[in-house]
Amino acid sequence: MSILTETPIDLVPGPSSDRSEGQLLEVSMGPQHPSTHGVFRMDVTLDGEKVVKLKPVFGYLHRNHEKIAETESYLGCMPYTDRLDYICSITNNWAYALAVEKLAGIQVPERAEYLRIITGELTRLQNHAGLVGFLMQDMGASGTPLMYAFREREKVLDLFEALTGARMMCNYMRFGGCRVDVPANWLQQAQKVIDGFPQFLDEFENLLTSNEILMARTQGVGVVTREQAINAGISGPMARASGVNYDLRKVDKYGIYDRFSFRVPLGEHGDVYDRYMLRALEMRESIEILKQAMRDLPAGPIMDPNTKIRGFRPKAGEAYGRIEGPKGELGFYLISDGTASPYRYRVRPPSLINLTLLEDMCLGQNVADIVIILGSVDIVLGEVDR
Amino acid sequence: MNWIVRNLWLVPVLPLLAAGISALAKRKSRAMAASLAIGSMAISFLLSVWAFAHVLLLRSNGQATQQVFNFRWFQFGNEWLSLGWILNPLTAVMLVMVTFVGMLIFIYSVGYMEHDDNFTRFFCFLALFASAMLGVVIANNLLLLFMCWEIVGLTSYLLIGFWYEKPSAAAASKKAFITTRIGDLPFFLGIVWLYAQSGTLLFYNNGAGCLESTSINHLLTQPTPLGFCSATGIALLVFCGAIGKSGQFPLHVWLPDAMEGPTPVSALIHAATMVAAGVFLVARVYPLMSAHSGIATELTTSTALQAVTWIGAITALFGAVIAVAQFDIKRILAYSTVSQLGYMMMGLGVGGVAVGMFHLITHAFFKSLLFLGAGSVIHGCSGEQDIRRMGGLRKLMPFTFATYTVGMLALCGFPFFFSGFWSKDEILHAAHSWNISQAPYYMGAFAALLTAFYMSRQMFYIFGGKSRLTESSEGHSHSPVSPDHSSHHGSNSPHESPKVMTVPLMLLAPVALLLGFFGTPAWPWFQSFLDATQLAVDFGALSEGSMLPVMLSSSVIVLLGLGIGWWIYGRRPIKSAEAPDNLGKLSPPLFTFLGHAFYVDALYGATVINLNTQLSKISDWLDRWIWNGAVKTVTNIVLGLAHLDNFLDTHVVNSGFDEGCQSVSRSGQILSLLQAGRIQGYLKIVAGAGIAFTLLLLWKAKI
Amino acid sequence: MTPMSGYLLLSALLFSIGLAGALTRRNAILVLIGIELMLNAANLNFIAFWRYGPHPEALTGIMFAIFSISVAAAEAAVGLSIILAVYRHSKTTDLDQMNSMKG
Amino acid sequence: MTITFLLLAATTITGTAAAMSLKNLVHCVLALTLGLVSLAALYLQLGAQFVGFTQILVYVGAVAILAAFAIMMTRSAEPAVLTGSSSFRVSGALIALVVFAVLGWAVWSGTGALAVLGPEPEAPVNEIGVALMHRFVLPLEIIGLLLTAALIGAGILAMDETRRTK
Amino acid sequence: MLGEGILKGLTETARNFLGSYVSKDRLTTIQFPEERLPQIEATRDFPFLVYDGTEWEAGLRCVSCQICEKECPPKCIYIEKSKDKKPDATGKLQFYPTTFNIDISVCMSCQICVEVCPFDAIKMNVEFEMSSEDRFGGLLLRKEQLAKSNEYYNKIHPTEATAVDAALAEERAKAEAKARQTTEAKAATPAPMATPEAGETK
Amino acid sequence: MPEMIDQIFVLLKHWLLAYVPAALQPIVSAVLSVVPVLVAFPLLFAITTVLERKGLGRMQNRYGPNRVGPFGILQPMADGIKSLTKEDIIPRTADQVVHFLAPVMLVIASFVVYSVLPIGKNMVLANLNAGVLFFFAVGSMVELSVFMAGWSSRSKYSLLGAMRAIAQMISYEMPLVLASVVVIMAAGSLSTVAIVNMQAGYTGIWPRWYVFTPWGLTGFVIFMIAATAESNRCPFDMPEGESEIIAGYYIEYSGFKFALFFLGEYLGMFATSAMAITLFLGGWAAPFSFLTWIPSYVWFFVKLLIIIMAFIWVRGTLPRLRMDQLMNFAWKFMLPLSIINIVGAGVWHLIPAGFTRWLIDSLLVIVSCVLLSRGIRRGKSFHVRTYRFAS
Repeated sequence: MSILTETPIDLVPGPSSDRSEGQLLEVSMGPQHPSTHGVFRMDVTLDGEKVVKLKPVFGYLHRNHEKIAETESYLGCMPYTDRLDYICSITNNWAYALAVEKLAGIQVPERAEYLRIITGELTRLQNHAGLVGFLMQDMGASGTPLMYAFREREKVLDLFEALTGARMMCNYMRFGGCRVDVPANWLQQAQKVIDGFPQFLDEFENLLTSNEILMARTQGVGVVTREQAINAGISGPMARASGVNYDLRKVDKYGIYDRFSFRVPLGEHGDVYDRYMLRALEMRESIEILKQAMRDLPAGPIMDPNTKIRGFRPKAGEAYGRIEGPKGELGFYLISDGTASPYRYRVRPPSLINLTLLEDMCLGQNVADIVIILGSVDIVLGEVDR
Repeated sequence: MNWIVRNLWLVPVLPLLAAGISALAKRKSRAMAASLAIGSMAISFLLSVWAFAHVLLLRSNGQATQQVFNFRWFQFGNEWLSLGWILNPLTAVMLVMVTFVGMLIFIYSVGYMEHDDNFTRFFCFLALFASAMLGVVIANNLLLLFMCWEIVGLTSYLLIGFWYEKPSAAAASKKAFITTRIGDLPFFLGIVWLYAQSGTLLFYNNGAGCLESTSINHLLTQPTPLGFCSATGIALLVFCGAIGKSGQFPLHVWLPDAMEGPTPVSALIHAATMVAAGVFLVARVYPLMSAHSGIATELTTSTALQAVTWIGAITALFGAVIAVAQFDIKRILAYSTVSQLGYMMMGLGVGGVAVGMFHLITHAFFKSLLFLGAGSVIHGCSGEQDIRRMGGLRKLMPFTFATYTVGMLALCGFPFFFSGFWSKDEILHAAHSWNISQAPYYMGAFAALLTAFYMSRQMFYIFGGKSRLTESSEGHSHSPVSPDHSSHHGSNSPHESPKVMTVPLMLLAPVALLLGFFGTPAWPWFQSFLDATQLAVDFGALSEGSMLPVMLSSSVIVLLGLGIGWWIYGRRPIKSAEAPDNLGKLSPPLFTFLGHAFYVDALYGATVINLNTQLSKISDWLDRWIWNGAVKTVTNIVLGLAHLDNFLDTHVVNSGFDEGCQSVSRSGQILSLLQAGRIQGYLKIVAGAGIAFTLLLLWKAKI
Repeated sequence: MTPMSGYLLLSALLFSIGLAGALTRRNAILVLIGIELMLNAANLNFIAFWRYGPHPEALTGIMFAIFSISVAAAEAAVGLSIILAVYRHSKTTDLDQMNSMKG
Repeated sequence: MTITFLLLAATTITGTAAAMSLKNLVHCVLALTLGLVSLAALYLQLGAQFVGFTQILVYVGAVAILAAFAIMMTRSAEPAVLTGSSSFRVSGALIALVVFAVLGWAVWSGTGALAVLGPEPEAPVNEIGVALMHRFVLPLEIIGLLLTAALIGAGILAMDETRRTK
Repeated sequence: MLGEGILKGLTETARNFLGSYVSKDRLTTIQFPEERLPQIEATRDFPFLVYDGTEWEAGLRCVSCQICEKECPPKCIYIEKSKDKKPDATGKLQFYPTTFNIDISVCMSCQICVEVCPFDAIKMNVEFEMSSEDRFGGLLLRKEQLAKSNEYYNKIHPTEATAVDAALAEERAKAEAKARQTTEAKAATPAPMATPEAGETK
Repeated sequence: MPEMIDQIFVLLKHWLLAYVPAALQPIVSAVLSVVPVLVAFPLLFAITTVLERKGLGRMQNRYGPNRVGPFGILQPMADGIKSLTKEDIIPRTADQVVHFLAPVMLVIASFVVYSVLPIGKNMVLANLNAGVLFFFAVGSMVELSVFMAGWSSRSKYSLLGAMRAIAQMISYEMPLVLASVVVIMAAGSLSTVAIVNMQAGYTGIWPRWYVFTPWGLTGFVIFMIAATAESNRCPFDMPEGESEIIAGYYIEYSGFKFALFFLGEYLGMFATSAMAITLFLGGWAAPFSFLTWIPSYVWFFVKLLIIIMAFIWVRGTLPRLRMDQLMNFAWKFMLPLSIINIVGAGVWHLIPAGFTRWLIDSLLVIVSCVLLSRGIRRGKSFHVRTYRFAS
């Protein structure tokens, strides 16, 4: 039972409860279930098809990430961050790099900042597109929206591969800059992808946004109120869908985000439809940012020349670096004791924290709603379990 | 057959549809309910006008004006139950009247009920009522008529008790319902009897209907053990229904109480339409009513019609007398209605269909005008109904005053220019020339005098003098729910009602004024229309026979009544609400006696209801003492025997029978399994019985 | 050709089976099913009598069977919902335990 | 006795007997379906096509499914609640036997008069419809009323009580 | 009107259905064994060892400094340093790895080994068809499997390799010049073992 | 000549029968009629699976199966071999017999239904007097087999799926039947052959199909929506809703039994589509009078394939409804609409031919459609939203 639900349903069928315990059905959704987005389990208690209790169970994908980091070098942690949220490795790199840069007081060259924003926003695009596709898949749309989303995502991944050498595990950021500069023609390719994206979004929204079935399925389902969202520490598009005006790109203005003009869409109802629409709208805003960044990209070095790759030993201290990841506030907290490995390394994963309200969102809904609610939270189990 | 004849059913069905839809609608959809009801009534009205025009056309072509449309409904046994509708002048006139008055009242209700929460429900009921009433009007089958009749009764019940949270309204609705049911029981018996005798309930069916000569003649030859022919018996039984519905003398008690309902309801149901249904019923079955036994000539009046006349005359006088001493604006009108209904009945009895119906039609218009005016007054006075607390409204509510005056003069029968004069005069004239007795005429005349008197009294109370409303607002406590009350107006001062209420008044007033000219003796269009006789303009008829004296005398009576009213009430303005009534000062006991309506209710309470109570008490006493005593005696005897037995058992045949007793108790236990509360046990018994039954059958078959 | 007694005997047997089930089973649903069987036995009789009767063109037997089937459907629906309602109260469909009128 | 009749009678009896005697309630319902379908086939054999199909539609499509639903919802098919016979086992069976004996005797001794089979009667669907709308219109309406009442009643009964009282 | 959005969606799918026959942009599928994507230069999957010349054993640039072994985040590199020294491609005496194993079932292709290698000895391959029936041995790449020629490196990553070659040549030239200087100066001190740091060669 | 080609199968059968001794003729005739149906429709099933996968693929900008045989047309064969050779897993706690019987019964019921469907002129297995009733009666057996499958697997998911499936099928059977009532009213017969014959004939070149009347069109649309639900196709595929309850009632089936379920589902879909064709689209009749030279059975299968395409198209586009919405839709929209449609059909037959009845009937349908659609929206009031942006 979640703390945040005000009036808990009496789940213990005692003599006073007139609820017939014979009707309740306990179903274990997951860890092997097509729509748990990985190895995630929900112990669901159903009354007919209505959820009266939901217990999320995770940890199936636990990899000791934070502990391993304490034995790795600072650089060695970087590829591991790729594997947190394996859909958007670049933003993970960025957050980690930001934390280390804060810890060691490193300046990032201008061009590298621009590159970071370009790759980061591309990541956001492909993450959101994929998410909406998956959400529709959970809704039973036979894969069509997912395939469209993947078609576009593929173009972005091609860009990533051309830039970083890998499609998903990019391992692109370095403390004080980026690992490589853009190859020839890359910028033109990227421009093409960015210019083509709005058209895809139009198609996508044509297919989905006004669809009555989608609206019937999602509107009023899995509502998170503004207060709940704030109390539970929800961040990212999910919080904004509930009307919380909290976008780190605006709040922290990390990197050089203050140079770009973009808007932060806000939802009102905090239901699944809002979360879906928020992502669609954020994609359009990301395209705006990308256009500006591509236009303004300066020449220059991409690495702070003073940063050492090998034998990197920041002075003792602590730092918390955070960015607005596609899924929400992604933060890394580091304590250095002056050695080559972090003394303490801690991730604030948006997937996990956004997931804490799962039961509150699902209570009283249908089995079918659980799936789309879970889908709309946008989790990646690699980040939830770490 | 014309389209309108074939589709006359649309007239009642449209309001029924409206009622059905608004019954399903949400409480919020006020506009929809109102527009549905009014729209359906408007269409019905147009159709009615069409039907009327059709009848007129037929008449002008010299064709038969009576057209029926019958169809088979369903079969039981070898019989087909047929239903149908009829279009004849009577129907056409009633249709136009009901739909027109109904429509106006619907419109009026929009304003009157504006602030009521159950607006939608109200319109649903109103439309249902209109539908049922129209069904009564067009029915060509006594059963269909009866069904609609009962729906009319039901809606009346629902509407009187519309503010059911008010105990008096709930009680009044129950009273109305039960009282009319008392009348309906004999009515139904009459229907059954009629069906048993004639084998059909269709009124007209190409010679095979129950109101057509073959059937009537057949009925006339059927004697009853009581001596009169069955036609008379049936007619009297049917008349009982009319007594109940039209508030005739012994069963009139519900009608004044029915004023607890919203004023439009009072206007629609308890003045214009529903109460007229009884009169209409008598008019409809007039052939049956007026059936003569065998050799009697045209001039003799049948027993049934005599009963109608006497009841009508008594009611007319009775109602008028009571109305003199009432203080509630609506009660005065209610008793006036009772009185006028008596007139109508009397007219039917003495003069025939046309006479009674003419007064019915004129009365419908001016009485609904009066009621709506009263409603407007009540609305304007923020729910006040006591005429002692009104006064001086002439200035404040000019439209209402003007229209009310028209209605009042029409009701009084002010000579020559008001419809009531002509229709009442018709009745008085017919009564005057009645060959059985002159008493009804004198009773009617006296009632006319009283009518003029109490109406003028009411006028002076309400519109004359100065406003006495404010002084009473603290001292006098109303019923907590304040029914006809629109508290939204803030100020307590009387004011003119909104357009939606005054416009119907202004529409009704000219009709109430002019309608009488359709039935003057000089140009008896209405009468000839209903009776299907030739129409001729003959001013000579005015001076013919006793016509002129009667007319003059009734004019004098009316003027006299108005004069007395002015003398007693109008001369000096009434000073305060608490001051005793001017008339009451003359003879307070008599006035109180009249004020309590001859204590009829109390009489009923003391006789019928008391008798019932006493009978119950007697039954209770019998039950408690005689039967129970007997049972107890037997029990005691048995107990004594049991003690004796016990004694013998324990002491005399002690151990010898113990074993036997135990076996008996064991078998008792086994037997008790029969009642173990288990379905299968019972099923088993059924199965056993089935076996036995089959065996019995087989055994019988073998033999 | 099958004589009518064949159908009647079958119907009697069906009826007895239904009766036996209704009498001996403890589960309320099965008792209801037994009663349905008895109704069906009657239906078979109607059809057989219609077929073998002197006036098959009158369709009376068929009509009766149709009405009986509709009544059976209504009975099943109401019966089963009663069982459900009782089950919600007493948590059992066992007739042996369903012996109290109290909720 | 034709072979078809014997076969169908045998399946009917087997199905219904199984329905009344099996332990598992779901099996009972399935066996019942078998019995009722063969009964419908018997109707077809008797020339009552419409009734036969109606039998399948109503009993298989509705009653059996309803019963199955009831079994599911009352959890009567779980191993723990599988019920046997009631305490009336012997007496009930005996009574049923006696009923059969008596009925059988009655049939045996009394159907001589109707044993002759007339020509195959025509029972086309339209005639059934016409008859329903004319001769049998009153029963039809009553049945309609009954079904409506049953529908509403069943709905109210099956409704959740907490919701009903609200 | 209900159904409007559904009709809109149906039109969209119909457009895509027809479009997949017409537009290359829509039907992006590559039918793999027959068709292949053009090679992207930056692609990386698993490391290999670069050797110069033709003789792989002799030409390996790896000097067994074990930096990559230490820096490898998942620790998939296993190196045994030789006891003796052998001349490398330039003829200089160097240590060499007697064993150089990479367990590519553990390797996560992060290319940190490449970044930290001071000798440009380890580079990322593009070979991805590596399925094997041997679960353990098949994915444990040994020195001989890892060793790829510099020409191969030039083939798969031409831009990068050219830069590396240029840097190496320059360095070598510098080293030779220095050696020449030292010999000329006859300082007669043996050349120091460690070559200058060549980490960020790009 | 076209006559001959049209009747070629019928003639062939008679020709063959002539060589058979008279005593055996009924049996041989039955076999000769049944076997083609038993061959043709599974074949159609095979074609449909590959068609569906390719069509869906193209809609999703993929190729679809194209490896087995030219253009992948042998894919169903490969699938068949795969499912035949796969291990047939029966859960340990399952009710073995019922578990086995469920798919068998499903397939049998689906096949039996075809006996009343006229595939071509004079090509119907059994011209039953109450053919439409037979269709629905046997169709209701499907529900039972679904229940058997769901219950016997002893899995919570399959039980949930079975409950959903049965509730859905029962709910949608009513609009399905009521939608066909209008046709029965018009044709005055329950016999499928008679219904097709009633629609034969042309006005000018246009056919007199029932679908070209307001009530017929409404009935057809209702019938098709209900048929989609009956055959558990998207967007009404809750019972198998793979993202929610994985595969519903056949989650515990594998191998050949699973294939049987698949076959049964598709056969049911063909059957209801064929019924829709029979009832509304003139059965085997050609769409234009000048196309009658094409054999009737060809037309039948062409129409069937077109309907199947529509099914695929819808499946490729729409997400799935939720159970309660599905039920709402059935009871609050489809059922009232189909009843109103029956009234509309009655009105149509009462009013003499002409423009008036078209107008009245269309208005009736459209108005009730709009009102009912508002009705199911009410309370929820879903709409496309607009969003604000943070300043």
